Amino acid sequence: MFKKILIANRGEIAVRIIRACRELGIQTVAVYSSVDRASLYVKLAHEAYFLGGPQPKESYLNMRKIIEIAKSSGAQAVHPGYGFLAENPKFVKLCEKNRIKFVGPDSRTMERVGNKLLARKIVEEAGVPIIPGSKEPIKSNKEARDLARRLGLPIIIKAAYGGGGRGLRRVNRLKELPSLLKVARLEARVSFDDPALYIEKYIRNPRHIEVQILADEHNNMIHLGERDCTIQRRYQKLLEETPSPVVDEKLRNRLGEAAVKVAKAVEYTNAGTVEFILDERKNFYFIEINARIQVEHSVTERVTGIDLVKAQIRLATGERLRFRQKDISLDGCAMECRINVEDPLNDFAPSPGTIRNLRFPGGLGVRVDSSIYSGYTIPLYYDTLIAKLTVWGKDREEVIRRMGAALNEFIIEGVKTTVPLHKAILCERDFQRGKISLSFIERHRLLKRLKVNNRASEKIAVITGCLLAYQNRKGTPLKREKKRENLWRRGFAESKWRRGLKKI
Amino acid sequence: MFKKILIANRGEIAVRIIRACRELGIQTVAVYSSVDRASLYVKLAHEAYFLGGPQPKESYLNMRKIIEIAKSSGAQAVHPGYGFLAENPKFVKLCEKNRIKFVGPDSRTMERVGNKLLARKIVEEAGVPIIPGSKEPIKSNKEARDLARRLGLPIIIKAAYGGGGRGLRRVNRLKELPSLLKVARLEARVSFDDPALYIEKYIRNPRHIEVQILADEHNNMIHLGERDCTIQRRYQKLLEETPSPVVDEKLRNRLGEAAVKVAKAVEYTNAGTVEFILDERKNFYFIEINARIQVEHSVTERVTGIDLVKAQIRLATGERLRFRQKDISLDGCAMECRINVEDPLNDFAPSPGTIRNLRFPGGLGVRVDSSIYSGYTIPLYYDTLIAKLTVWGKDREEVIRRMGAALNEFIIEGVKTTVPLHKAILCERDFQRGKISLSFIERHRLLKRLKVNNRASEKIAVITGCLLAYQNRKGTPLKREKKRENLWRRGFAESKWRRGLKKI
Amino acid sequence: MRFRVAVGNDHYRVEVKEPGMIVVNGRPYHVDLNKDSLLVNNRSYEISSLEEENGLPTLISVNQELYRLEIEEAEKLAVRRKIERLEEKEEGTIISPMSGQIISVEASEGERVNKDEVILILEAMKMESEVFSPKEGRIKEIRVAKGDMVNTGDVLAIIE
Amino acid sequence: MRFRVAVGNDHYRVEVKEPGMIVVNGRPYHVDLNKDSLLVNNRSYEISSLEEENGLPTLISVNQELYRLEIEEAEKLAVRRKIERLEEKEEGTIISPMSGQIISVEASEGERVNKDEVILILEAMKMESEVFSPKEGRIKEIRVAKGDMVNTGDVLAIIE
Repeated sequence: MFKKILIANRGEIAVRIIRACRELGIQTVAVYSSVDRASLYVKLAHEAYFLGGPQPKESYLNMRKIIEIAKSSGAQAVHPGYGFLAENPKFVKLCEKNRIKFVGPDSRTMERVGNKLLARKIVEEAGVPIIPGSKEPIKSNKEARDLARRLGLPIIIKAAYGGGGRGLRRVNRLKELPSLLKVARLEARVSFDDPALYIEKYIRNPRHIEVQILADEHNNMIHLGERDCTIQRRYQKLLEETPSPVVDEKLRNRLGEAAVKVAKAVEYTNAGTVEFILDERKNFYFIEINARIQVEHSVTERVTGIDLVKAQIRLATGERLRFRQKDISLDGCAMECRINVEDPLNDFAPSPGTIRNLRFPGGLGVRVDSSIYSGYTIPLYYDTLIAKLTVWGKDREEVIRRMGAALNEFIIEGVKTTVPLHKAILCERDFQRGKISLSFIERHRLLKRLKVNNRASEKIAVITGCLLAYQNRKGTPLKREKKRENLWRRGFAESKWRRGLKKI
Repeated sequence: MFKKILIANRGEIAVRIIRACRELGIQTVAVYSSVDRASLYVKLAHEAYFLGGPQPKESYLNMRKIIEIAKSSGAQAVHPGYGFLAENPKFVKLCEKNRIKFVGPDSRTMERVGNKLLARKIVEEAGVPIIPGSKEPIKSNKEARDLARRLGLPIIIKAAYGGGGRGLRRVNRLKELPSLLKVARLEARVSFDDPALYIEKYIRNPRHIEVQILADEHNNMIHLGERDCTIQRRYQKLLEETPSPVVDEKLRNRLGEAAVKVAKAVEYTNAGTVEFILDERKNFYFIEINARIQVEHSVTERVTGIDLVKAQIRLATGERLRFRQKDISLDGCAMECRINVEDPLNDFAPSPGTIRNLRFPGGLGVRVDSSIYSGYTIPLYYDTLIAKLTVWGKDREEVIRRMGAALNEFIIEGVKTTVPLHKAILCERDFQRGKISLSFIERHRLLKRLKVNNRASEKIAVITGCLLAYQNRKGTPLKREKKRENLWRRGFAESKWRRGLKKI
Repeated sequence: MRFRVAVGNDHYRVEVKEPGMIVVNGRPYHVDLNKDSLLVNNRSYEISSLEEENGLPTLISVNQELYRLEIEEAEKLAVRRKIERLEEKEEGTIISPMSGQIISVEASEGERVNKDEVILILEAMKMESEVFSPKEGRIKEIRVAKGDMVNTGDVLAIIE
Repeated sequence: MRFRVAVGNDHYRVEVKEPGMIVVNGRPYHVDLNKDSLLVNNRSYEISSLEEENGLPTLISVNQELYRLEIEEAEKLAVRRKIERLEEKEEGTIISPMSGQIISVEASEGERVNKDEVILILEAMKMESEVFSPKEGRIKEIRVAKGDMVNTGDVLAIIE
């Protein structure tokens, strides 16, 4: 087993990896940018090294510096988490060159799965269905138009090296095609350093289903069932669950076999995820391979009982898989809500700030993974995920009720979060029945329901306000501190109104 | 299903019951004493009513007041939690008289199991082994002496209505017998309002094993495996786990069958626990029935997936059991550490106070049940349990490693807790091997190892101290606030010293 | 102490008789406020005051639901109305909607702009936000430049 | 700034060169203290100061383990030792045990007192502390009066 691992990441996933290492008795090396010195993961790690400025390029994307720290600190392996360098073949190569084990697949596999067009080709050859579309990068508007005609509209434009919704455009009418190609190409260049695009047929009311796989370096490979990640906003996952309410045992086996076939075709090792689109008739199509631990791995961990991060580390040492496919059974249901510092009422605008009051939910079946604490200031520079709430239940109904109870207990003050949106999702009849698609949030106009001034407790708010005003007038010393912070919030609310959005 | 339930309890178990009710869509009525107004459970309940002064007699044992509140608030049932009125047949009768459903067995069963001598008799008749000893309350010293001679020394004196270690005495020599009988009788009278005592043979190096049962009101009864509660101090449980490292499948079935036999003999309904002593040769003897939810129910919940408090409430409505014995399977291992505000270094003296800094552990397999929050002041009047840390793992080794990691993450400042003791227990080789008995903590001199000034990080403490001193001298504005608190502590320490107490 | 409270279109007359008794629109309620816990006729609520102005709460959360209140002490009503009218006039001030970095300035001082025209682009947490002109007019002043870090509430530009 | 530190039977000589550099028993360490997080040569510790006396920490937790320290500023050591020696001689000197206010003077100059007789009463943060005579004798001098604020170590009275 490794004695020391460097974690080339930050936030909740760094905390998650530290926990796994602590259980395995492995020392951890954290790296941090100038705005992350006070982060929880820096406190929990055994060692911590300064990387550079807050911009990812200066810090968490600074490959040479990270390798240098790994070498000087004596780390034998690097765990990349997700995002940043997690799927960067150049970084994997650099690790290999410096004889530092990268916890994930090797650089050859990483290159293969990173190029989406190449991956599509390999997968198609392996006999797994892919969404009809281009086999090579689009070279001209004419080629795109011809292809669009053949596939039938609408179509989707995608970046060859894309991810996270960027470089993605839906084309409904042929005449929009040239301008949308231009925009997507620009985004692809800016975001992924490569303007290559391809085109796929658009699938109506699709669900996003992905399969977790584990593969050792001795040709053993298993799948751990599916995750349904259909609840998204702007192509970003928001809530995930396993099992999917629309996947039965038979479909699960077919999906699992397809995922293993895909992973074998690219000679995959370590933990990974094979993503599929499921159409209304339950046909599935391969989309891409995520060659890393996913945010939503926690739901699979709960129903399989397998610690995926520990498994990743063990597999990276060359250990053989400890389970065969027949040893895997799925116990009950698990669901994850991503708690992001975003304002669902304001077009999901990021809401960085200082956590003033914090209470995590607890009790049976409730897991919290988070990097925040009371008094912590969330920096502006990184993604908005601050906590993952994972809940287990015997069946989907129990999960939904328990998740609702847990969200009601959750208090985060000082920033705006997706907690109210999650509550609204859980209350939706169609969600409870499992009738969802990628456009669920828009279609159910959930954002419109997240109004301030819900009538239910309006009178209580009035009573609270007047009692506090009374106390302030009578002079209670406690209140003074609060005022300063409140100015900040006031400005925020005001600007919304100024922008012409609805007054909150 | 009930629409509203009154919770006749406080602290973490009140929070636990509220969570179950929230999932079931049941409104909750909390009751509180004058020192519990700021308690978490009061905040989480739908309604809250003032009971009386801090002394339990004025509040949580005030039956008439509780019944009155239940009636006026429209509660259809009362959940008693554990302790206080949970096993008081008078209270059960009062509920029955007022047509309020008591969540637990009926008053007849409660009376039967409350009288330990009667319970022993019934159990013996049902063919379940009991520890050899007296069948009637001890009437004279002579009778006790004769019995002691027949059983062979050492023997144990117990209170007929006892529990929690009070009224309990071990007799090693015959000549100690009269004085110990006197002391035990006094304790029994004071603690349980009844001086009746009985005598049992003393079992060497025993383990405390208990079996969780669930029974509906239609003669269906199942058991949910055992819990090993052998790690105790002064007859109070400190750490519990399931499965027991010494119980195999065969013994589990025998224990389970015996437990069900016992419960059937007393016509038990709802959730309950049958306690056994297991000797070195794995013979087991019935001790008593706990006719309530236990503190340590969380470990059984994790391995069976059954929400025991929800099951209690469902059973109280007259619902049939949702599972049969064959549906019950045990998944992995679970362990609970009781986090008490006690000072293990000072003979477990209670350490009430205000929580200044609090961080719960989190992540995979970690469950926290607690009623404390940062800024909460723990009152002097009730028991010392403030949090339960329950951890799951695939096997016992994973549980121990994960529990260790979780305890290392746990921060509670402002009070002294059992956290360091739990860490010491987990580090003990014999514990890791499952070689434990009721005298584990004394035998391994764990308390002696819990010293202040462990050498490990002494130099770091020196560095910290000097850096803070340097900052204070150079005048950092942040520090000023702290100083004020510290003066208080200093004054406190010093005045103690002046009063001739040991310097702390 | 008497208050008038508006929540959206609803209006309330409130009198706090004593810390434990409050009358709302003529109906009395027993109340018990203990930090973030409020009992109203024994119903339990978790409350929090998120924003205040001159000691009068303006944003309250009740069991994590938000309510924006306008509370006025009954005696001071007249004065306040006057101030509000004054504030309305200065609607041309563009205030930063969040903390972040200015990644682009799309207009320049002296330029005429339409309502909803993009003036600046802000970036925070990997997301870009366009900042629009609140009205038609001329840009009197732009107070920030590309690369500047700004805080919520900072004045970015003034349209006249 | 130089310190001497005792932890149980262990002694340390410490010099804080600058906030980021400390020398312990001649060995230098890079340090970075950020609230409750301390990096020492890049090793990460969670620390907390639980008790202080005159700005000198006396109880420190490192990764939840407790350490009781006695820290002294080196410059003041010589002076202190002198005082200590003086104190030893003049065991009749009554020194203030804490910062606080004199709320009562129970004896007067020239009076004869017994050992452990109350001379003064001090108050700090709502707690009263009685100050006793260390020996039998005559009160030569009382240096404070009711209402005075005193600091730890101040001479309050002298018994001869």
